[in-house]
Amino acid sequence: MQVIRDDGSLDPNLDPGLSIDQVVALYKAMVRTRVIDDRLNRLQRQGRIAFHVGSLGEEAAIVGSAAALRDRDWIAPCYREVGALLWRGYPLQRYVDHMYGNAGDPVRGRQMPDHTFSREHRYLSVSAPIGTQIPHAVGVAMAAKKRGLDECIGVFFGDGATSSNDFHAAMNFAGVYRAPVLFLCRNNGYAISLPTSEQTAVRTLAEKSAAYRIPATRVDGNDVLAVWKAVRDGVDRAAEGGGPSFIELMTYRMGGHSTSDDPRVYRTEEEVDAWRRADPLLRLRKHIEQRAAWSAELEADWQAVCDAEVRACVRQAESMPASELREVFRDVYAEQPWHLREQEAECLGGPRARDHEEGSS
Amino acid sequence: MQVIRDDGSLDPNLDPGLSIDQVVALYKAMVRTRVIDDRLNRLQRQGRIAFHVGSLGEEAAIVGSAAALRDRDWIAPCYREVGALLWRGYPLQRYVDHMYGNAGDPVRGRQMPDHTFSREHRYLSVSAPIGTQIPHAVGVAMAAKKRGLDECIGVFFGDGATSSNDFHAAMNFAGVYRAPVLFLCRNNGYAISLPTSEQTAVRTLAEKSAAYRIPATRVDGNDVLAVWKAVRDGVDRAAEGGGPSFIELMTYRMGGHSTSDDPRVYRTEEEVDAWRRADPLLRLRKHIEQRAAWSAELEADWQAVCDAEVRACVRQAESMPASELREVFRDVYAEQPWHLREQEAECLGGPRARDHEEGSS
Amino acid sequence: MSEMNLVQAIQSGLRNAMREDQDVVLIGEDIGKLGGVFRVTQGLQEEFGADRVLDTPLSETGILGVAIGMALHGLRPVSEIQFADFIYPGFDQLVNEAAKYRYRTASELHVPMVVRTPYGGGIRGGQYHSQSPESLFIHTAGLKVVCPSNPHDAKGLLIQSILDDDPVVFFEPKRVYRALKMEVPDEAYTVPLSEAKIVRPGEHVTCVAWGAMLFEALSAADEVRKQGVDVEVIDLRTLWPLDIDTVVNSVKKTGRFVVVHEAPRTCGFGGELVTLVVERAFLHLEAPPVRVTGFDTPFPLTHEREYLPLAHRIAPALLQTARY
Amino acid sequence: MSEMNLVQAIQSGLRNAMREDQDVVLIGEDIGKLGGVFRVTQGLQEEFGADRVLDTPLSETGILGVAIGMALHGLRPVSEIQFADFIYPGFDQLVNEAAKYRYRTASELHVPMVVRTPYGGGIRGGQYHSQSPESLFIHTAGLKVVCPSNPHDAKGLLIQSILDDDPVVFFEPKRVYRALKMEVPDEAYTVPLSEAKIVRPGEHVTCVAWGAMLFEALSAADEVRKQGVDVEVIDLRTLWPLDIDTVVNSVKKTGRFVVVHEAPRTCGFGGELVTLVVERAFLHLEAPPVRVTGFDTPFPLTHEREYLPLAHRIAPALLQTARY
Ligand SMILES: Cc1ncc(C[n+]2csc(CCOP(=O)(O)OP(=O)(O)O)c2C)c(N)n1
Ligand SMILES: Cc1ncc(C[n+]2csc(CCOP(=O)(O)OP(=O)(O)O)c2C)c(N)n1
Ligand SMILES: [Mg+2]
Ligand SMILES: [Mg+2]
Repeated sequence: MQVIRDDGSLDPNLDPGLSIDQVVALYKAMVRTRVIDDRLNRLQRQGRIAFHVGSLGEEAAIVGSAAALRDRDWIAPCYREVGALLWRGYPLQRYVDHMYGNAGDPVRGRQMPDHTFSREHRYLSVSAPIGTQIPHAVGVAMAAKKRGLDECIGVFFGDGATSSNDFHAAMNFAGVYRAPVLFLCRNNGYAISLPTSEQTAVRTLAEKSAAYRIPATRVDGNDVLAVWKAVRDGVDRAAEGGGPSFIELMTYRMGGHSTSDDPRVYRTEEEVDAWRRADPLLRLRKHIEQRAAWSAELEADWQAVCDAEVRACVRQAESMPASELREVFRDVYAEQPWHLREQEAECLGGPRARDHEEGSS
Repeated sequence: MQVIRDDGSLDPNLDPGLSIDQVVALYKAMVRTRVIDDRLNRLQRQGRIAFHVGSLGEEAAIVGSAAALRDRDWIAPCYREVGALLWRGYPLQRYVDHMYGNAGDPVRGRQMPDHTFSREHRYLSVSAPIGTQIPHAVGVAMAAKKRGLDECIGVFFGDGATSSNDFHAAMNFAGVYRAPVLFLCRNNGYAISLPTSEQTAVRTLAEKSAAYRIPATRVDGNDVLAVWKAVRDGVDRAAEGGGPSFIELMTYRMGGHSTSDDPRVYRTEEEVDAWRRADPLLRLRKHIEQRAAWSAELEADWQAVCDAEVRACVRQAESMPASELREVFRDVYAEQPWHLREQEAECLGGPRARDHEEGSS
Repeated sequence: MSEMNLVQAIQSGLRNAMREDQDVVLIGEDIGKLGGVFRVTQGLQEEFGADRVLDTPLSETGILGVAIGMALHGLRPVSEIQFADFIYPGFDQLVNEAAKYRYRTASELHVPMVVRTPYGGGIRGGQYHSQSPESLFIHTAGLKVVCPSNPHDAKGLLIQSILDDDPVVFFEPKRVYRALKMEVPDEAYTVPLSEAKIVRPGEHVTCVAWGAMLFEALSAADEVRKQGVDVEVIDLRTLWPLDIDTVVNSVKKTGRFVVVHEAPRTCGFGGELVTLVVERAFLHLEAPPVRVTGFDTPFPLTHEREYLPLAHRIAPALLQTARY
Repeated sequence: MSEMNLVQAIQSGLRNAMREDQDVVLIGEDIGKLGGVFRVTQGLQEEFGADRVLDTPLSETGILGVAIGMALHGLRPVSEIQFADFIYPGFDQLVNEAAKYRYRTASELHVPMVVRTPYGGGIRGGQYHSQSPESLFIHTAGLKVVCPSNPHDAKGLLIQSILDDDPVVFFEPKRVYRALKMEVPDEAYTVPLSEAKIVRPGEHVTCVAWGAMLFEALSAADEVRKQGVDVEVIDLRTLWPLDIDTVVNSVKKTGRFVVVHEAPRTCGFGGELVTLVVERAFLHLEAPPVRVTGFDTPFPLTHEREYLPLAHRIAPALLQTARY
């Protein structure tokens, strides 16, 4: 499914009818996501943060999905979806503090960068093990249903995750219990180095959905309006008691898997170039420029605003102290048991580690 | 797919063309399987063996599959397929000894009854955890392919197993690597108490196969010729390098899940009665009687032969001593390490347990 | 008060908890119409409906993963894993997700769930219906591990576990399920977690056990009493977080320590307990602590009563320790 | 001989094994074109082809379950699990299947496979790229567990593990991957399993470590030497089956025992080692054994160097033990 045609116009049969303000808001959120991403990649290269896993090229899939969900709906992220969290109003400063693991980090320096969560924004916790959030999402949906709440949940995962145990269990449970859940599969072409064509023998991931009797849609994931429409259709179906939907968002991971990856080892420049032309930002910009709602000047202004914002956050994050050592020993249980009390005392009262060359033994 | 019509005649378009001798041999194997099954159920009720998991009603699915595989092909059993192992010539005495866990038990009293295996008969090991044999089968198939051997493997599993992690992983790997494996799904209507209709939202398990781009056939699993044909087609496809096949064998577990189960709690007598009329033995018998290759007299004789055979095996099994205590400590590793040597000495040199009422603490 | 065996007491605890809090839901294989293969949940689906007693597809990954999601959104799921031996297909969800959710969200999100599972040998279950994998979960920071030995404790500990805000793995000694009856209150009550119980005071040797092995320890204690050895038997009840004081104080008094468990010896919980005792009561020890445990093999069948650390193996260990 | 770091030595071992035996195949995520996220298998798919170096779908269940099947039919698969933290989705295949296949078929069928996996902290990996789950596998009868500390041992132990007829879990200290170079033979050689190595003889305290922590133990030993404490440092190399004699004889000589590991303390391998030492050398012990370990929390990030049992925590433990 594609709504924004290559020439920037909309397919009138599929146009979901968003106001131009709404569309521009989507565009601005996508640009903001990318500017933040860029900055974080730079900071990582400069050694100022340890790691970043970005969403270059996948902004439409992420922001479009988030926008089509209602405020009361939940999001279960994989790890590239901070754009969805920011769309919901999560403070950028908090995110950047998290990237630094400083005293402002909501997870108190306990997790790697990009492991966000926010109860307030109904956004579950990023977890590194692939696929594990998918059954959680089904459980959240089943709880909402059991409690009679008109809520659903959108769960993000990649093409690689379709091979996980958790995907299979979650899809099957969702089918059986008709859970109000949207399976948002970002098919970005790769699971680290493995192309989707070697991940599974089926040609489209949407075909997997039939094994669980869950209706599937396959959309151009670089077309934010197509994404919006497919997701909103899924929300409507869930709200009407129609149960789960599977949405394959066809997109492309334009960057490396993360800052630790070098994609040149396993794919060609030509391939990446081809996808650069399908950049979701370019497509949407063409459209809003056609509608005279955007211009080069507005673009430059907005980029500058976003850049200034993230730079300010970085400045503040870098001025903050590190998270406190005692946080290592907290939040393992609701109440700290004796052995962790003892270990905390042992550690805090003991000598501190020497500084060392990173990576040397 | 059905080959033997309800009136006992064959559908000429689907008849796989087995000789009447071959068909009678199938029938005799199915009857033998059932006679053995009956006897073991009785022995369990009498407290002479601890447990049995039978195949009442599923004999055609099991024996028909085994017969369609070639001798050099492997079988990966679930736990109801001793009929397949016996078809391959596994000595009945060995099986009965295993049921008693006596000194003749090939697994030396280490496993529950019905946990058979035989390298000689290319029959992998029964394992209680559901689904685990499915990836093993794919691995065996991939090894055969890598080694250039013209072999495939048939792996049995139930409807319940389609929900397991292992099913999903195994199907996906088989699809990707085009492994010469036949997925033999005995859809016998239940996973212990859960009906297939609640196991998954899809109407037929064959639909699951599409998620992995594996061709599927759905056959009447109570029709031994239909089973034979579907499996042989799969063997041919594998031999021609066509990769995996999925075969849904539609059948019914006429007895309890095992001797520990009471199916009356979760299903009606009417349902069971309806399936009794579809008994695979009755259907095949009608056919071979029509072809004048079988009669009431032959039936009585054969039943008597089988019954005498199993009774003799039981007599011998009951005269054998228990497996030896030291066997507890062997075969954990290829060579016994020091700690097991010590533990074996500790146990053998220590006091023996008192006898007790079974189940009391 | 009614006479209840372990199955009935656990069922009674589930029923009380479900009546008091509609957010308590049960999820597992065959727990609906069948009432579970051990009949622990018999009648509960009838009473509370299929949206509170979920008979699931055959997937421990699903049971545990979905339960986590339910717990994240206000329910208090109690999962049943049919046998502890079958927990491994869902192991990742338990040790990487349930156990770490609170830590990785600084308590903003957490997972109040209970995983009930029958464990242990003595019912001729062989290697896949007899395992005692408690040490794997004790090793996992963020999980609590409970193992009652009798109906009264089981009900109270189960209700407390359901009230607890952290994930609890609740091991039920299947060998005791129908072996023992006692008076149990019909109404709800709790037994606190992390409180061990001295079930038999004694002066000469401290013997720690839990679950089904408690009765073996008691019977061995009876036996050696005749030979003048007075054993203090402690029922741990909660394995982790441990009631360290009760154990260590007892050893300080007796100077001798024996621990009994069904799981294989190596890296079992026994080694941890011995080490904790050595770390905290070294100068009080008059004999090396002794482990009486399952052997380091898969769980066998025919000779399971020789494999298990039953009274016939505990008694000599108690004597040996006492006479060291 | 060439100068090799740990990555290169392991790669060299794999290459030798694959050249000598065509039944050796590799199976894992991203191990083909990419050569693994740590580049251990770099170039191997090119040399040996895609049917011997299998870049798999994202499924540890598949990697381990399929490897078992391959091993059952004549191959010698070496699986790579990208990080030890991700082994749990395939845990069931490893502990219920690979570990028990020989036992449950009385050796008629068996599973010669190696599971390579990077483990441990110190690379800013947080709770899912830093775990050290060795004790779970040591607890599982039927598995062997190996953990080299340096390039030379790693290559020899890996080749020996591939030759071994039992399933071996081979933990690679990722913190050491590129931290250390040494001369390693280019040709194949073996280092026997279950033989520990006394890397530094000493008289006063026995200190046991493995993997990355070995170097921390050595550096702590250097440090306390200045204060007159002479530490014997043992590199276990194979964790299970243990070289019990080397450990116990050393403790009988020194009378003092310190064990170091990254994994959380409770039910870690340290407690097992302490208990074995107490069981076998009780009367030789002049001080309570000491564990210097990771804490009982999920692995943290920012403060990982305080969490890890580095030299700054080992040295005081050595002194304390020596001066007890
Ligand atoms: C269970 C597990 N196995 C392996 C990994 C290592 N790993 C991290 S990301 C990744 C690829 C994920 O690919 P996909 O699901 O397509 O998501 P994408 O990164 O493309 O968004 C892998 C293999 C992991 N995190 N978890
Ligand atoms: C992983 C796992 N979970 C649960 C069980 C308990 N169990 C034994 S058999 C069974 C049902 C299997 O049903 P199905 O796959 O349809 O096979 P069938 O018995 O019908 O032949 C269950 C749940 C098990 N053996 N393994
Ligand atoms: Mg991807
Ligand atoms: Mg079934």
